[in-house]
Amino acid sequence: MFSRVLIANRGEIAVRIQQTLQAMGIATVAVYADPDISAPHVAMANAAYPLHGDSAKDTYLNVGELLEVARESGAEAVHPGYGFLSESPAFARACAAAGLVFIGPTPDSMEALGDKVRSKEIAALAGVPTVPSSAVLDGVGADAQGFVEQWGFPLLVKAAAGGGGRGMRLVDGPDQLAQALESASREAQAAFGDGRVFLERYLQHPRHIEFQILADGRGHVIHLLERECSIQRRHQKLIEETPSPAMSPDLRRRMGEAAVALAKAAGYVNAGTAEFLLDPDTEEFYFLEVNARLQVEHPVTEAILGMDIVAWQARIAAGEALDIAQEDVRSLGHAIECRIYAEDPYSGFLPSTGRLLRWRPPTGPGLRLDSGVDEGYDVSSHYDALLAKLVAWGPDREASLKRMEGALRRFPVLGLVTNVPFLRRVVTHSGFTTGAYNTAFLDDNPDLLQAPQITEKDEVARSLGAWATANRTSTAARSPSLAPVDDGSPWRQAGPRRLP
Amino acid sequence: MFSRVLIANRGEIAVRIQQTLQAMGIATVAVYADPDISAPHVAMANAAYPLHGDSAKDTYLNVGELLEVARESGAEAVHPGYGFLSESPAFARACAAAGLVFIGPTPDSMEALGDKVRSKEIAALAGVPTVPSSAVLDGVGADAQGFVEQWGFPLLVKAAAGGGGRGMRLVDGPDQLAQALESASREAQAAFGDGRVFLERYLQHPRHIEFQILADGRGHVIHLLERECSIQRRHQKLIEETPSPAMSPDLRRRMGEAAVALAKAAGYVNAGTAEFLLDPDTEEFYFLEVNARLQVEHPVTEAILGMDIVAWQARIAAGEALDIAQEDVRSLGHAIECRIYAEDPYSGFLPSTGRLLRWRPPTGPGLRLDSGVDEGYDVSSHYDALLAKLVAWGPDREASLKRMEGALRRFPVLGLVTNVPFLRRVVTHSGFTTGAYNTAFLDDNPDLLQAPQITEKDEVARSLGAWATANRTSTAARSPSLAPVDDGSPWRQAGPRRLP
Amino acid sequence: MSQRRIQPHYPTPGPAFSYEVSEENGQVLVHLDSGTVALDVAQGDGSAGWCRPAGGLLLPFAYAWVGNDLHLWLDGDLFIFQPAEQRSRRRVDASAAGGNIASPVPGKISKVLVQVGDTVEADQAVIILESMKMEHLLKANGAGTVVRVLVEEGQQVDRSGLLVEMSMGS
Amino acid sequence: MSQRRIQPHYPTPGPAFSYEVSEENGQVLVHLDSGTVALDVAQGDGSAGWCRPAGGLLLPFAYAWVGNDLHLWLDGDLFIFQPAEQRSRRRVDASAAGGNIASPVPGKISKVLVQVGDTVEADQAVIILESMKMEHLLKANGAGTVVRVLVEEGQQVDRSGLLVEMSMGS
Repeated sequence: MFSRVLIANRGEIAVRIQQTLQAMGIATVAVYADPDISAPHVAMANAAYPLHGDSAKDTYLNVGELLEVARESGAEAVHPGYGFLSESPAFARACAAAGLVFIGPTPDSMEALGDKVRSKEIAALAGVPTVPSSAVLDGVGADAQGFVEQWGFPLLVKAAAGGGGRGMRLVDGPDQLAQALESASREAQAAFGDGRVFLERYLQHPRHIEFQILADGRGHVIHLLERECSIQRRHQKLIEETPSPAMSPDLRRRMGEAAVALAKAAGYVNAGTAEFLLDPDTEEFYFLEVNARLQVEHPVTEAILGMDIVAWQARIAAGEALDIAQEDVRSLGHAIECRIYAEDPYSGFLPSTGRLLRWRPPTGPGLRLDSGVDEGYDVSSHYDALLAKLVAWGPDREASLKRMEGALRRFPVLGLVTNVPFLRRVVTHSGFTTGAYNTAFLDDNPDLLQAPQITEKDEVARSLGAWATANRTSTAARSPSLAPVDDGSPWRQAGPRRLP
Repeated sequence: MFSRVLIANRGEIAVRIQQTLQAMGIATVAVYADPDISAPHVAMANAAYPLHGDSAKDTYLNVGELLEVARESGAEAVHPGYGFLSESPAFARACAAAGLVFIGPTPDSMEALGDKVRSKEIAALAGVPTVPSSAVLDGVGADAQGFVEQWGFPLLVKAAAGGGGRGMRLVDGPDQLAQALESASREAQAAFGDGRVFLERYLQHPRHIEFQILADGRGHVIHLLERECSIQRRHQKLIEETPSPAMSPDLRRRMGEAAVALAKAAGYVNAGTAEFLLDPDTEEFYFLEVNARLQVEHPVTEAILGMDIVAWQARIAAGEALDIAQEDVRSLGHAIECRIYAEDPYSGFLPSTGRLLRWRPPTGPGLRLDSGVDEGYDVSSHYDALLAKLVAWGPDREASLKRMEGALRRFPVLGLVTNVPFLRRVVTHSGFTTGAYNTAFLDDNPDLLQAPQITEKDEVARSLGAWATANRTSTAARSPSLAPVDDGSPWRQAGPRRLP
Repeated sequence: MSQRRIQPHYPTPGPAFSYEVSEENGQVLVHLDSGTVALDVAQGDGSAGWCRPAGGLLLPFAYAWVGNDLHLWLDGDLFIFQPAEQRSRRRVDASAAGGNIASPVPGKISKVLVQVGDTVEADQAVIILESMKMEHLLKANGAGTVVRVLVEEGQQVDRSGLLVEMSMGS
Repeated sequence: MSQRRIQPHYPTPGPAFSYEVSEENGQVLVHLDSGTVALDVAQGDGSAGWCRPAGGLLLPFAYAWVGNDLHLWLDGDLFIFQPAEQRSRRRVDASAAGGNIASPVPGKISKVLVQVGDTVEADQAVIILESMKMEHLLKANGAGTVVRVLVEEGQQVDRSGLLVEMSMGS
């Protein structure tokens, strides 16, 4: 096993990876850009090196500096986390060239699965259904008739060369098609310098289901069951759970086999995730893409399996065999993850910045928090708005949801706006608790995007707000960390001690 | 199931019980004495009632007031936690008489197992070995020859009527016996008004092993495997783990069967624990006592089984059947618990009081904290010094110990002295990590009770202490909760940003 | 205690209200325009504790000041109040006046979608702002004409920084 | 920065030491009697961060003041420092002088084991104190004679309260 590993990342995932590595007896090397100098992922590291520059490109994306830190620190391996360079075949190759083990898939399999056309070819090779799509059309006016005759409307026009919603048009009927092709192609040309588009069948209310894969370098591949990730906002996942409420044992077996077949066909090594769209009514599923890295939502899988996926990533990268058979993968209970973002759900999920004046995560049975921040931390606009991930495990779905509700309710955050109260509204919403939801959940429940209606609690809040404002001067003198300890008075109260 | 339950307790266990009850949709009613008015167990409750008085006797032990609160709040059941009234048959009977369900064993079985002589009789009936002991001797000069001839020395003289080390004498050889009998009898008379003593075989280096029991009201009894509790100070447990490093599958089966037999013989209902002393060399074990209540260390069992013992307590009390067969009790991995006490291990475990100016529990994979305090809480001398329990789970013993080590290292507590640094020294001590320890661990390793020797870290501490003192005036102006957020400067540093 | 006014700002902006606070028999009495609320308040370390409205459930709370804004966490929900005075001062501030476009968060200008003299409709996208690795559309409050564009693409901007000056009315 | 003195109090009481603090090239230089320590110090919210001695590992820290005592948490360990001045003042304080018995924590007197005029040996138990639901033996520092007993059984005592006055020497 490695004795020293560089974590080329920041935030909660850099903390979480180091926790596992340090528990394996591996020394960790952190890197940081200026605003992160006193971030938790740095303070917990065994060694830390600054990255110089104002942008991510100069710092966490700077391959040259990262390799220099690895060399200087004596690291033998690099864990890229997620985001940043985690899916860069060039970085993986540069690590190898520098004699460093890249804790992740091979550059070749990363490349094969990162390319839209090639990954669909691999899926076809593996016999895995993909969302039906046309061949690449050569720009404006191309003849799309064959595809339309076979699949009908609605359909999507999509850019061949890129993603993120650019060059994408939803087409409801034949009269919109010509204009959509023209407009999508123009946008794709502007965005990616490549105007080629293709047509794809549009699934109206799919569920987003993914399967966690583990593959060692010796051809043994297993899946670690599914994660349900249909609760999304702005095409980003917000809440994940496992098992999926939509899954039957037979469907789970079929989708799991498809994920494993795909990984085998791509010669995939290490941890990865096969993403699918599922039509819950027909139980038809379609391959979407492979995320060739650790995923944000991996803790829900760890919670129901009692496994440590990051430990397996390190072991596989160090050449160890994956000594778990598929039939030994047995889950216990149910787990749900909520992503805590510094953002305001009631203003279009606009991010929020400021100092965390209070950050008191709930603790207790069945709870896990993976956090990149601490009380006193300054949330800046430089990086992702993901502050932490709260995971609740329970013996069944109802218990884990109830635990999550309680944990979100007992999680005071002050100093900036987060989505914690919003998340509680979602996990207690009947559309979610019944389990019958899909990726259109927030579109179908626009009430959730409005601030809650006036309630009795609002009057208490107004009263307390008035009380706190009236007391402000005297309160300001009582900073908990500066006020002398008042031994004689273990508590202060303005209320009665008698029953009301 | 109940809709409202009174928790007749305080501190971490009152928090932990409410977490489960609230997750079951049950409203919780807390009680508090004056110093606890803003304690976490009160702030999280759905309703809270004050108990009036200066002593525990007037408050948390006040049966009349507690029953009055139950009546007034509309509670249908009472959970007593541990300590306080949890093992009081009189309280259990008073609850029943008031029409309240007592979440715990029946008063009769509590009484039977609380009595030393009767619990040994029950054990004998159940065929469970007890530590060999003589009959009760009638005071000074009694003839102890028969017992001595059979079992030899060393032996213990013990008071028949009480415990806690009073009226107890260790006798190494025949010449000390007469005086020990006289002195023990005198002390027992003074302490309990009852000078009767008996002799007991003295196990020199036993391990303290206990088995968790669950029994429903329909005669179904199972055990939830063992907990190893040999790391003790002042006859109180400090660190617990499961599985026990001393356990073979056969021994586990035999001890588990003994625990179940005992519970059945006593007609026991609800959760309880059978405690044993084990001679690890001979694998002989002896029944010690039954704790007829929830135990402090129950979370390690929950961690390896994925079960919620408090939920089962409530279900059994509500009349539900225990639908788990013994063969379905299968554990996963290893768990360890460290008790966080406000005490100084280097001054004879003297308690420490003061305000928690910093209390930042570690979070992350495999960690659980059950806590009765929060940052800003005043730790007073009124109650038990147990602040919280930190539990680490891992796929194997080494992993859970390593996680515990890392978690204890990442747990800053300021404002008073706790045993957190000491616990880290214990869990990394070779005498502990090898697993070959027993109840004499701290006696056998007196180095652990001395403050650590001067290290390189001490010089860094002296330097930082000097630096902080020099900066005190300017630092005092920077209270995190009061200082205006400085948007332009997300971090402050006095160090270089260049590599050293 | 003299009569003062504060204004709910989050999650739902609301009208300013007057209050007076007094204590009686150990209870906090808050006199609002709508009536008097009686609260038991137990405060721990100076900025957190629990309260209980007469006849109601116990609710934990914590609060902190961000400048003159009061951030109040109450039983899982965040409320922000502003002094009513400050609020009205802000109203006449150039950056928030009329239909001008200000930056709600610090960030970088990804794209300026309008030019001086352009007429825009209500809800028309005017600026794309990048913050926290996400793009955010800043839209016009109403129909109007672009009078001045104060930023260019790639430029860093602060929170509340004025980006586009508008003359409103179509 | 003027020269000052502090004294290690916990976990191991040690002699007071002098220090001077300066900064050079962004490093903190602490000049101790034993030599100069160069530290990189990164401080976050004003009382926590990490430091790195030259050539050493990175160590997280946090600190707080309890009166004039500095509580310093460093990479999992607690250190307490006192101003050297205060320390010497305490030394002449009646409650800590000679062999007098003071209460190390607040608590209740369970048992007084000596009477005025008793001679006691070093380490002989003098008082049983109950605090946090546990009994603690308070022992004589050395041989001597009991001059005054200031408490009775059942009495509540504060931290540092003088309990028994002793005249030392056998």
